[in-house]
Amino acid sequence: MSELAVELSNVFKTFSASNARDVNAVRNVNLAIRAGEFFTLLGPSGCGKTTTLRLIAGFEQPTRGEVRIQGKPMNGVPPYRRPVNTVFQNYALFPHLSVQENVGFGLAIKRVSKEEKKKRVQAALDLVELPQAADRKPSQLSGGQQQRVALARALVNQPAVLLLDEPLGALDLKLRKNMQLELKHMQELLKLTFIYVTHDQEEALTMSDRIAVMSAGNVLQIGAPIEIYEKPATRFVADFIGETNFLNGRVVEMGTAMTGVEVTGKRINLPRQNEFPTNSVNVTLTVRPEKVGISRPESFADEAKRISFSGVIREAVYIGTDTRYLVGLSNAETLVARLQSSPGHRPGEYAIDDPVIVWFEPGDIRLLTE
Amino acid sequence: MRDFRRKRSVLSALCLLVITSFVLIACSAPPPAAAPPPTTASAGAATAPAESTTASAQANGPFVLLDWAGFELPEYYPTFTEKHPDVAPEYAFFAEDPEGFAKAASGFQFDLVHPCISYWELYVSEGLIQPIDTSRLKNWSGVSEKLAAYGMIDGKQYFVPYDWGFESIIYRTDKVKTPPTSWADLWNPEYKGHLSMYDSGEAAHIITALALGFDPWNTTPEQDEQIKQKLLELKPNLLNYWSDSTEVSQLLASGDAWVIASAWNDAYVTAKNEGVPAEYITPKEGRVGFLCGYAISSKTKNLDLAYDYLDALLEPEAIAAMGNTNGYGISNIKAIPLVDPELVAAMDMDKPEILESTQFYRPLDDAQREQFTSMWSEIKAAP
Amino acid sequence: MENRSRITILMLPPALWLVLLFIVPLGIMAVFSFREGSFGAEREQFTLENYQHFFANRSYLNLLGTSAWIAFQTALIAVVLSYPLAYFLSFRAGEARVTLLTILIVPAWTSFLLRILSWKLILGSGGVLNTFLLSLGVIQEASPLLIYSRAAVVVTLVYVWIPFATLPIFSALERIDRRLLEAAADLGCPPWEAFLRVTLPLSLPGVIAAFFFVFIPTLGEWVTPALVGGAQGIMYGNLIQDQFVRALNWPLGAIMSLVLMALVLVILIIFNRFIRISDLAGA
Amino acid sequence: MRAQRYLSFGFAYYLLLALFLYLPILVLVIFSFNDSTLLVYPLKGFTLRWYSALLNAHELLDAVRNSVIVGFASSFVSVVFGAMAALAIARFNFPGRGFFLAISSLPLVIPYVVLSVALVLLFAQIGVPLSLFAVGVAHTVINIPYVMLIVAARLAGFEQNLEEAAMDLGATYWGTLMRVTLPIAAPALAAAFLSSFTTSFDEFALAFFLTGTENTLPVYLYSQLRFPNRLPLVVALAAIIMLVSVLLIIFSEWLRRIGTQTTPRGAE
Repeated sequence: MSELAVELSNVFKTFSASNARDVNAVRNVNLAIRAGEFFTLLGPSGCGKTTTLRLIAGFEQPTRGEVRIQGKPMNGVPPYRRPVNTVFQNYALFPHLSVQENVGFGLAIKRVSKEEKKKRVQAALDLVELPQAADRKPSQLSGGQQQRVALARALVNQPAVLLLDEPLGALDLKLRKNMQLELKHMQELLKLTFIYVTHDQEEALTMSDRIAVMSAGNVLQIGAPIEIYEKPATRFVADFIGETNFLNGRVVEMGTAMTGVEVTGKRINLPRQNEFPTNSVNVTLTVRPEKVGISRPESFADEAKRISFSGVIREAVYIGTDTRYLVGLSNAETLVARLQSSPGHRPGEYAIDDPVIVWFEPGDIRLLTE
Repeated sequence: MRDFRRKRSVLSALCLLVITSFVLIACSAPPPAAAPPPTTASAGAATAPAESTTASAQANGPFVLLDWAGFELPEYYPTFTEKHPDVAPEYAFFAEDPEGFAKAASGFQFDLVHPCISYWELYVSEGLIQPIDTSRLKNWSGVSEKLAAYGMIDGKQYFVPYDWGFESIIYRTDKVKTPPTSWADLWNPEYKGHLSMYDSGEAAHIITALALGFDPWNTTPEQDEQIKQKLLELKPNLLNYWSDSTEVSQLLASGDAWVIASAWNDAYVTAKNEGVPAEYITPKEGRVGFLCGYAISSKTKNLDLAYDYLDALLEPEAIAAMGNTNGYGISNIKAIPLVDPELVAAMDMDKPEILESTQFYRPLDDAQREQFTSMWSEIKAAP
Repeated sequence: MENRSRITILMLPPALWLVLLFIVPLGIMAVFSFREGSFGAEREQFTLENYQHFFANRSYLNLLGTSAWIAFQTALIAVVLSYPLAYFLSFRAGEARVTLLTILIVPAWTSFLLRILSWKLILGSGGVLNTFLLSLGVIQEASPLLIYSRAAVVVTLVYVWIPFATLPIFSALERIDRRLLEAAADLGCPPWEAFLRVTLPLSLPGVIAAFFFVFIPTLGEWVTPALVGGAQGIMYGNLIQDQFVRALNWPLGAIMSLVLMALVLVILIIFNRFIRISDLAGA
Repeated sequence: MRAQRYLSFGFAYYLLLALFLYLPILVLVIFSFNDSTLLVYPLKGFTLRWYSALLNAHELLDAVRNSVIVGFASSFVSVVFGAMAALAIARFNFPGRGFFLAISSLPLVIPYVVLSVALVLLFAQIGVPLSLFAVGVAHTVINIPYVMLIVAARLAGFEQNLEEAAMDLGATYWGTLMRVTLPIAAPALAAAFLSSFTTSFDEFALAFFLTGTENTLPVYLYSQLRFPNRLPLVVALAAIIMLVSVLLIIFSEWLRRIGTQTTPRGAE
């Protein structure tokens, strides 16, 4: 295993609020971020992801626990003595300095020689494709340009870890998509550790090597994008990442290789999942809409291999490549299914109130305790 | 964006300010090389021999006068400058007597001080000044005995009387139908809203006492109460309270005030010179007079300079020049022939009977001062 | 702990400076208010007589009330006159706004004393106004108009304060996001109503700041009433001034000042919710 | 059309108030050329003698110089101390912060004459002689709160993460103050300096009590006002001060114009 760039062990951060009620922004967070990794902290606003980032940057000190960067303990070390740099959410460019002064700020502090500084600033500006803007003031740049300057300002210092706090939040969609790819490309090129904070799950899935999903100060799951999406550990993770269906069920039998679950009054057998050890409890079943199939009752076969329920089409929304169906089940629960337009499924195939069979493979279902 | 523009304008304004100030500094007279006067007074007493003149003066720090503004002109003490060409007297000015006293009492280092008569006793009782050996002043013989007597406190001559003046009623001859002849006429309803009074409790007390026929210096508590009531009755007539001679001239010339009480004679001189139709009366109870004089600090280290300066002030040509410039009376009788005859006439310096009937202010004790001032505060505060 | 040392380094010098040069002198004044007299060792005894004298004499407190009323009128008129000015500068003057604002502040650079003196020349018996009114036949006889009265004090103080009342209102208006007005218009709000519903409420902090920025210093004002107030326009500040400069009655002057400062503090505390102290600076 | 009408109405109101503010100044300027000792109508004729007399009034020029020195020194100290307090108050929460704010706003309301007498007593105790130095020190007391409020308002107005960005890039806390916080607060510092200077330059009560043998301009003016025949001289000086201020403003505006014209061109 490669060396660790950043480690957080049992980190807590508590803010004392004015009304004497303390706010636990971060609770018992443990992270081990590898060198050269694109690591994303993902979660809704207020989940503690920015606080976690600020703990790494040194703007906050943990109430409990330890932060290590490149193996060195960082508790009590001020931001200016940490080998990390930050790209701020609203860029935080110094309005009184020109672009090259902004980018050269960190080098000036380190007393880098003039020629060297000039060279490195120009290289950084070239890297972010802004070679012409050196003499302008930040207020004369567009949002995208400001973003690039902020990036250059951080990168020029050759930090061990680059922290990015929702750096693309203020950009329009198209620019954002471009920048996502560029950032990823840059990270691979520079072989730098990126710690990236975002609330945009799609962005996280696109760019990250690994993602930590956070909620209410806790890290719920850490894993590669595919793991997070395909095998969410909690109901929150499943819900937050993409769209999903939830069904209530009860475990009725634990076999060696299978788990028997009762759902909408029907007994189904699923492959046994490690994450779910207990017998005879209420569970949530989750299945992604794109894993749900719809057939007319008369043409439905393969009863044995697939799990199926009968239902009625309640809603059909055409969304270009897909059609999104809402199917009402017999016990008033609903399932969402997304069917891609294909030779086998033409848009408008099923109409509202059509009786249908919804089905999925047992392996596409995840059992969650909460 | 806008911030930057504003910043630039403010900064450039600042630059200009700096430039202007340097220009001003460069243009003005050479900067005073003298450091602020040393505050320690330990080594002084033994060092100054009696005959020492210039040399000792320089050794003993700057020669400082605590004075009214306007008395610093070199033509008022030419013989001092002749004798000590390298001593430049320094002046700390005050605008009201209590201010000068506050400075002196809080330890300000001065050599000579120039208060007016009401505050004389205070300087003595606080030990701020020393008695004067009049034999060291060759011009002392010319000083009016009547005025000199006011400067005697506890049997010692503490003050050298210098300048004096009248406080009387001045009125606009073109605005007033019945000219005032007495202090009591201030209450004449004809002057309603056009009477200006001196902003001084002492002055108000004295002229009201005179109007009521009391002895201003020996009023009983009942009389004090009557004076207060009488002053409250004056309020409808009052336009405002004046506090200096310039204000009197302006009030009179603009016609805002028709009758001004306790006006100094110099204001009358100014009005006359500018052709304002005004008359300065002698009330039948007599005029009131102010008198100011110089005293020597008990802590002076420039005693010889102080005596030389006092003598220079009393020099007939010098004191006459002061009288002519300021329009004040002078204490050296021998200098009266040198005074502008018009001023002599305006001041009635040649009419001893007027001076004789004049009620000069007297040194006040604390109780009197507090009584006058708190009465005056109450009257001013009253609706 | 790091913050603590920073706070100490930043706060200690100014705090010590103000304590030594402001709090200590205030303490000296407080002690003085109990002294028997201003000078002399024999008058260093402590007494409550000064307080008795002050509170027994209703005219002092009445005058304080009158002064508060004058200050209230002054502040109100200054704010009412300044608001359209600030509005014009912020919303209609465009690029020239800062220049135009600066032009208003320049007269404040000339000696206060002389500007007041000049007002006397304008309003006095032989002044511009009188001459004008005489020629129109509005008045038959020249007389000091608008001076030597309470109204004169208010007019003159309004004159003095207008530029300074405009500043906080102007900066409050500048802070308003112009898109809000577009949003109001979009929601069917005509300009006048948008002003009442959006602009005015949002500029209120500046208005309140401007009001107190005028009201508080006016409460202790003495130069203006002394010069143009005449016998009727005397204010409480004149009494304080008299005790120190003319009467040498420092104990009474100290009491009067302490009462004034207490009143100001009470007002500040009552209106604390509405005033942001930083707004008082007009920045 | 509509905007045009509003503009003209607003501008008319502006002109009216500007006239109101400048009228007394105008009257003073007119009287500074009037050939009479007294400031009364009708005017007596044109003269330049007050201005020529001014050239010879060395004490007056000394007083101007003293005022400029006191103004600069006291404003400088006020800005330094006021900015320090503002930095602490705007960025940190500490016990006594509210108390300090309340206390430091008191100099805005205390009658200056009270403060001057109290300071005279204090300076006598601690052995500070009455002098320009004492005046300057007193002026810092009344100016520090203004500076603090102006600078604190500016600091509250810009994002704290600019400072974090600087620290992130390796600047220490104090380095950040010098390189980022203070430069961004520069307009406020300059404004605070100007306002302090203006206050000090026109301040009279403290100066009168605390000065020794050297006068500041207001002290000199006031002492001259007592003499009717010196009044026109004072008026002439006021006219000059006014003129200099106006020129200052015009010149700085001109500089500003040049500045804004060249910036975009240089940037392209």
